[in-house]
Amino acid sequence: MNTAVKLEVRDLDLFYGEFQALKKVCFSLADREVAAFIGPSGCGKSTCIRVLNRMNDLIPSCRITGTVTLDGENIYGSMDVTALRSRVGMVFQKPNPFAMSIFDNVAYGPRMQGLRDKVTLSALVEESLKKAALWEEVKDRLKKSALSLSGGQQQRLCIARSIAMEPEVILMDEPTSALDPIATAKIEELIGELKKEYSIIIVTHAMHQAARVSDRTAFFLMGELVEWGNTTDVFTNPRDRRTEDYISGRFG
Amino acid sequence: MNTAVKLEVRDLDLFYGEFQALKKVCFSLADREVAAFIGPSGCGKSTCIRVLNRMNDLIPSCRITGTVTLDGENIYGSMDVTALRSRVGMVFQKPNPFAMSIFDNVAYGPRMQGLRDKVTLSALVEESLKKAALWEEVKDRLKKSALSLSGGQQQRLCIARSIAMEPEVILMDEPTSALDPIATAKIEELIGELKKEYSIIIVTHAMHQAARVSDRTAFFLMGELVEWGNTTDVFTNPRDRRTEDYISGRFG
Amino acid sequence: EGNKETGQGTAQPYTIEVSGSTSVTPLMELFAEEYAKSHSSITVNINGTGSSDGITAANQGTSELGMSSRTLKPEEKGYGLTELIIALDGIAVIVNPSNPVANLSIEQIRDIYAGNITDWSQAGGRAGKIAVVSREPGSGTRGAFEEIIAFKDSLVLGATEFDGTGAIKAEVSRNPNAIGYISLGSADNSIKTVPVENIAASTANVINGTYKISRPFIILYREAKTSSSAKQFMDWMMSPQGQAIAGTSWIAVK
Amino acid sequence: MNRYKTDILFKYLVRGASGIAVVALGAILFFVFFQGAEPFVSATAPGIRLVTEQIDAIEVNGTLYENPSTFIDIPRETRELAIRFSGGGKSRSLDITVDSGETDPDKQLVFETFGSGEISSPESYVYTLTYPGRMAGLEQKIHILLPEPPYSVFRFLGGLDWRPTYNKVYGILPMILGTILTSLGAILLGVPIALLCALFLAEFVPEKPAALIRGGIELLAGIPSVVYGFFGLMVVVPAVKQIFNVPSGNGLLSAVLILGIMILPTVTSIAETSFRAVSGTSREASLALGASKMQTAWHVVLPHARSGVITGIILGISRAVGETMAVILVAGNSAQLIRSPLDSVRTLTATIALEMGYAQGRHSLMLFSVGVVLFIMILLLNSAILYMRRRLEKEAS
Amino acid sequence: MIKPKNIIPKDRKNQRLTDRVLWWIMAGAVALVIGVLGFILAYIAGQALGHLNLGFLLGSASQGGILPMAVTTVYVVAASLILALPVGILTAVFLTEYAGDSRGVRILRLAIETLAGIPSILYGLFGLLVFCRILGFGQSIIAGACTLSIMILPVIIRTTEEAIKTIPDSFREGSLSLGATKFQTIRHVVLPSALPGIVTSAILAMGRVVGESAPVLLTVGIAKNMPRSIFDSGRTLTIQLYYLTKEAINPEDFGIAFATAAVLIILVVIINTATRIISSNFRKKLGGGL
Ligand SMILES: Nc1ncnc2c1ncn2[C@@H]1O[C@H](COP(=O)(O)OP(=O)(O)OP(=O)(O)O)[C@@H](O)[C@H]1O
Ligand SMILES: Nc1ncnc2c1ncn2[C@@H]1O[C@H](COP(=O)(O)OP(=O)(O)OP(=O)(O)O)[C@@H](O)[C@H]1O
Ligand SMILES: [Mg+2]
Ligand SMILES: [Mg+2]
Ligand SMILES: O=P([O-])([O-])[O-]
Repeated sequence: MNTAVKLEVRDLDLFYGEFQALKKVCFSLADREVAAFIGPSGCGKSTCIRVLNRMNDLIPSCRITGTVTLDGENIYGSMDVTALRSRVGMVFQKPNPFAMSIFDNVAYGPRMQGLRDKVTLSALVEESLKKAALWEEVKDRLKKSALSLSGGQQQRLCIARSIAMEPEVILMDEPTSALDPIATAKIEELIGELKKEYSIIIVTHAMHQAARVSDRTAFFLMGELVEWGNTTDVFTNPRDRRTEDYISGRFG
Repeated sequence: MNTAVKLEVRDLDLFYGEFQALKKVCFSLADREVAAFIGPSGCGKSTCIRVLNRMNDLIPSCRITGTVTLDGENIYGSMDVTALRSRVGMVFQKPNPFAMSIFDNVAYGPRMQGLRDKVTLSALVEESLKKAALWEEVKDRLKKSALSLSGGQQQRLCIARSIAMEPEVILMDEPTSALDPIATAKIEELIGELKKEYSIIIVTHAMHQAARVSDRTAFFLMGELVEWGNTTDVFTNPRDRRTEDYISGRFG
Repeated sequence: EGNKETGQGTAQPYTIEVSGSTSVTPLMELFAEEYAKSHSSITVNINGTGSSDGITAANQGTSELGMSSRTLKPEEKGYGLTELIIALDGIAVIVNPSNPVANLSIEQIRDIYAGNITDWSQAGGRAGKIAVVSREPGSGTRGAFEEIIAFKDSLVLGATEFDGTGAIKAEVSRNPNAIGYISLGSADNSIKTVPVENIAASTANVINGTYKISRPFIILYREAKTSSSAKQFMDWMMSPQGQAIAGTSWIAVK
Repeated sequence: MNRYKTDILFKYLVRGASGIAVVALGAILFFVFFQGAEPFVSATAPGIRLVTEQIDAIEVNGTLYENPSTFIDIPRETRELAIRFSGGGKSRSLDITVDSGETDPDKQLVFETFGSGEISSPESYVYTLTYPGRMAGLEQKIHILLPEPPYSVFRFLGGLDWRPTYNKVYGILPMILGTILTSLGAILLGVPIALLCALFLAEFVPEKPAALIRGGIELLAGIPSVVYGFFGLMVVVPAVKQIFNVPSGNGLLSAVLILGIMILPTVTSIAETSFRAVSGTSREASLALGASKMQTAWHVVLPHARSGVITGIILGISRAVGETMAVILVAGNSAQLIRSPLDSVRTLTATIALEMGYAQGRHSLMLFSVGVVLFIMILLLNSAILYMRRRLEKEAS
Repeated sequence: MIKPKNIIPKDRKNQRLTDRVLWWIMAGAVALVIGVLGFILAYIAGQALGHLNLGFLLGSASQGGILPMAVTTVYVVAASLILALPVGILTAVFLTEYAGDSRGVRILRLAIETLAGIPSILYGLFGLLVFCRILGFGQSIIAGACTLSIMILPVIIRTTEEAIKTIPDSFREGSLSLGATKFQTIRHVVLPSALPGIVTSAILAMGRVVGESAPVLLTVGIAKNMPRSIFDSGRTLTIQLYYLTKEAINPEDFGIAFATAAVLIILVVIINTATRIISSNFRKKLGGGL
């Protein structure tokens, strides 16, 4: 495991209007590390990862205090938000490919950055689809609509789309909750592959998944980061009783 | 535990158009017994309980074969469907109170049967709300809209509404999945109370819940009833390897 | 005979539906207004929809009385309707009050409407493209006008066509280069009537036969199906009192 | 009545209502089509008809009619007419041969004897014999009406002349083109502006002001079209006349401007609704890939909403093609093939509304035929666009 | 191995410039639309101001007033709604709650789809032929109302259907699972919840009738008298405006035309506001139920 700090969150408070959704959250993620966020519904997991690529900018009522740094640079400072987002990719709960061809989906990000060259684009798309373990399944129908893919394939397509930007961090918000067990297994495997190159944060409801894929686990409860540590420690030997209760199924 | 058979399902096959959603399902439920249906998403749990009060009649493409008997009488025979539904009540995943007052919600069923007498109705409503452990919380605002209640209260209202019909069986389709832990605990407690008078079938995703509240457990997988037996047996000593895999979190 | 009404003695309300020519409409409105003063139970409902419509309505019985500003066509003659000429009317050629043109010959009018003359300078006005304004096909006024200036169905392309006397008047009053034609009875000082062949368009000249462009105003009805109220109304129109009204802006026939 | 009976009764009630709806809606197509087809399948009358004026009695091929005031119908196959009539104290006779092989209607009758009468042909398919000698209006007249044969559909659709009154020529090509040009112009003018406006409102204007503007635009979508026509006649027509120095401002350009303005609110509000309906997740996905808001709007929101945009355009076209009164007020209404955008034009709808009150006989039926053409145009247009939309949707799923 | 970092252009200046230019073009379009439409409203309002008085509102046509036209309009609107609403609503109930996918249902849907899009003047032709001529009503309020009621039928059916469709199935299931019959479910659960939506649809239809002109001209006629019954012909406000526009000559006429236009616009504002209030309440109410 690499120990260079990639992403650091300090004293993060977040408010939706009057409602405080995150309370003094602190953690830091190293390069090429996978962190899992767990916690009951509404505890602030999604909110927390959306802070990391400033998706919460879209919600007018949302205010934050505290600092978030990427490679030591404050992302809420002078950093251009589109530049940030091409460094910090995101994969959503429900696969959300654009209603375009498979190729165009993957090529979308680079194109928006101004990459027009066909040959380079093709190579990039192929490469990304390969990394997302989707190339073999779609290579003959790159011109087909992305919506014709199955749910699991769509989700891998979304991952490929993200990879095509060569992000440094990939955020995934319950990426498998809409998928069947087989597709879920494929994605989990893929995450195992991806962490060789990227830092990853994955939000999940399934404790087993967190235990299987992550190096670090964060347990949120009502906006608080109750527990943060090595996954094995959190699951076998939690410091906080609430974590233990949650993991053993006493609530949630 | 009472051993008189209340509800019996024999060789139930169910098709949505071409797709077979239930395959040769057989089980029987005794009076005043609680059964839990578990299984991964899409395995047919909801479909199966909707057969029991003929809610599947609403889906034009749905065909069934096999028999379902209530107290020995075939419910798909000459039995009037509205009569059946007043004997087999149902509570849904998302609380669905009508946009009327709390009182009117509970009084709805009896009124539709022709009960007009105010005094009797009031008594019935009070009684039902008491059984649903909601009376104390709402007795001062029976005329208020049911939509002003919290999610957990709404779900208990739906249970009260069901109880007001004095059903013999109550079907509950994931009644707590939209609720927070505290409301969930209340409903679980309530089920413990209700089983003194009614047969209950509860569909749930939460294995803990199944283990806590039920006498019998059914495990469905892709339309098949893989395992059916005493809850303790199913959880501690499943007959089928797939059940074991599911319960131990190896998939789903 | 389907007569639901009674005479004026009993005050049972009755509505006489009249529809047809927009040129006859102003006269009919005057009639109705005056008639209502002495016959409060009778309402005359006037729909100025066009001569052909009036004839059709009378034929099909959808209106009790039809108004036409032209003689019936052969085809319409065969409907077996009774015709009552209630007045005569001239057709005035009109231009914008600011237009200096002082006279037009029938020939010139024909040329303007056929598109052979396109500029006012060719017709004794100041230079400017002529905006030809005409009624729509089927109009009684247009029919009579075309018949009188010996010009049939060959209106210059590009003319502005409007339905109704009022619309023509309004268009000409708004546009300094426009020429149009309307019922003489509807002419007023918002527009200027142009003398034709040096004869001013006036009722007097129509009566003495020097102003040639004229046509009858006709009421059509089906004898057997007409109520006595409607008949009384028509009798009143033809009475000295009614004809005096017709004589104000039109030409009385009695 | 018990609740089960009510239940069943209600079922029949809603079925009955739906039946009425089908019948009512179907009747429209049936009646309009039925009338509209008539000029093309049957002649105006089975045979020759006579109409007389100031004639007391008339004998046609041996049959006597006294004081005739309605049509005298001659059997279809009759080729020789021997007519004897009296009136005003005189008796006259008239012999006519019908040459049904002759195509020019003005030459179809050969008059063998017609006494002192004068033959005129006031309009196509009509001969009038006038016997002078009495004061005008009391002259004896016999009108001979020839049946007009079924009209050719091609002459109707492809004809350049619309001269319904005397010549009985019914060519509607100029009106078809008029309708196409005015609508096309309105669409080219209105749709791009409306789409830009809608996209901006949906993507860049904060919710509060956007709601306000949206309210205003919806209001304008509901304003009666006559009000737009009124505005056009008051403001647009004089402005066009002034700016281009033409005899009359009524014409294609004014019509296009007014229709363009009229479809703005319709297209804007539908397009905006569909832009807003594009799922937030697509928008988020694009932003999360580092695209700017503008790029997201153009490359994700716009294409994802195309089905709604197409609906908006269809409605815009329908409104433009179907608009009647506003167009009448500003278009000039001359049934000509235009040569310049300032020329007077007439649309199909205007033809119907202008002439319905004045039309009679076949002319009136022809207006129904114009209605049928209008209906078919709209239908073709809608199905073409719907087909396009369906293909887009298929591609997308 | 490709390194996207090296191939993806990093310079965003061009992009920012394009974004800005597009922003201004689009903002310009909005300004244009608001400007043009605002100008129309302001122009009409400005010119109408001096003429909107009681004499105008309550006078007869010969006094330059619009009372008979307003009354005719009310008659036409009321009669068309009375005719169309029951059929429309029941048909919508049939389509949403009862209809399967039989041939008849497909024909009905096709008819509604087709007729929703055809120009209103075709309804006028139909009404003229069937109601005025064949059924012998002549040009009259009743003929117009029959015609317009058919014209708004697709509008009512579609909007009511939409309203009924927004009622979640969970309400129906809740009611049925309590042993209520289908009619009871519709009567006590579906229709009350859909009511605001249905009212909205009625108001929309009303707006359509108020603003309609061509079919009204053909079927109701243009008689300026105060109608005595629905069998009389009459002139609606839009037709009055059409004639005033066409025939206005002196400033007085223009004033009256502007004032009539203003009255029509005010009517539309009232109708829109009512629709808005009702449907937003509807949404709130349902929002609570979901
Ligand atoms: N846009 C918003 N405006 C106001 N409150 C919000 C908004 N989004 C989320 N919240 C609130 O913030 C809290 C945290 O929400 P969040 O979506 O982060 O939870 P979560 O842990 O992702 O839950 P889940 O497991 O259901 O996805 C919740 O109480 C939620 O109601
Ligand atoms: N109306 C329907 N028409 C066709 N297929 C259906 C229909 N309803 C359900 N199905 C299919 O039947 C299968 C069983 O569905 P069911 O809703 O019973 O699953 P479930 O076990 O309740 O799942 P969940 O836990 O997600 O509620 C699924 O594959 C589903 O896609
Ligand atoms: Mg979340
Ligand atoms: Mg389910
Ligand atoms: O309206 P007209 O008198 O011209 O038929």
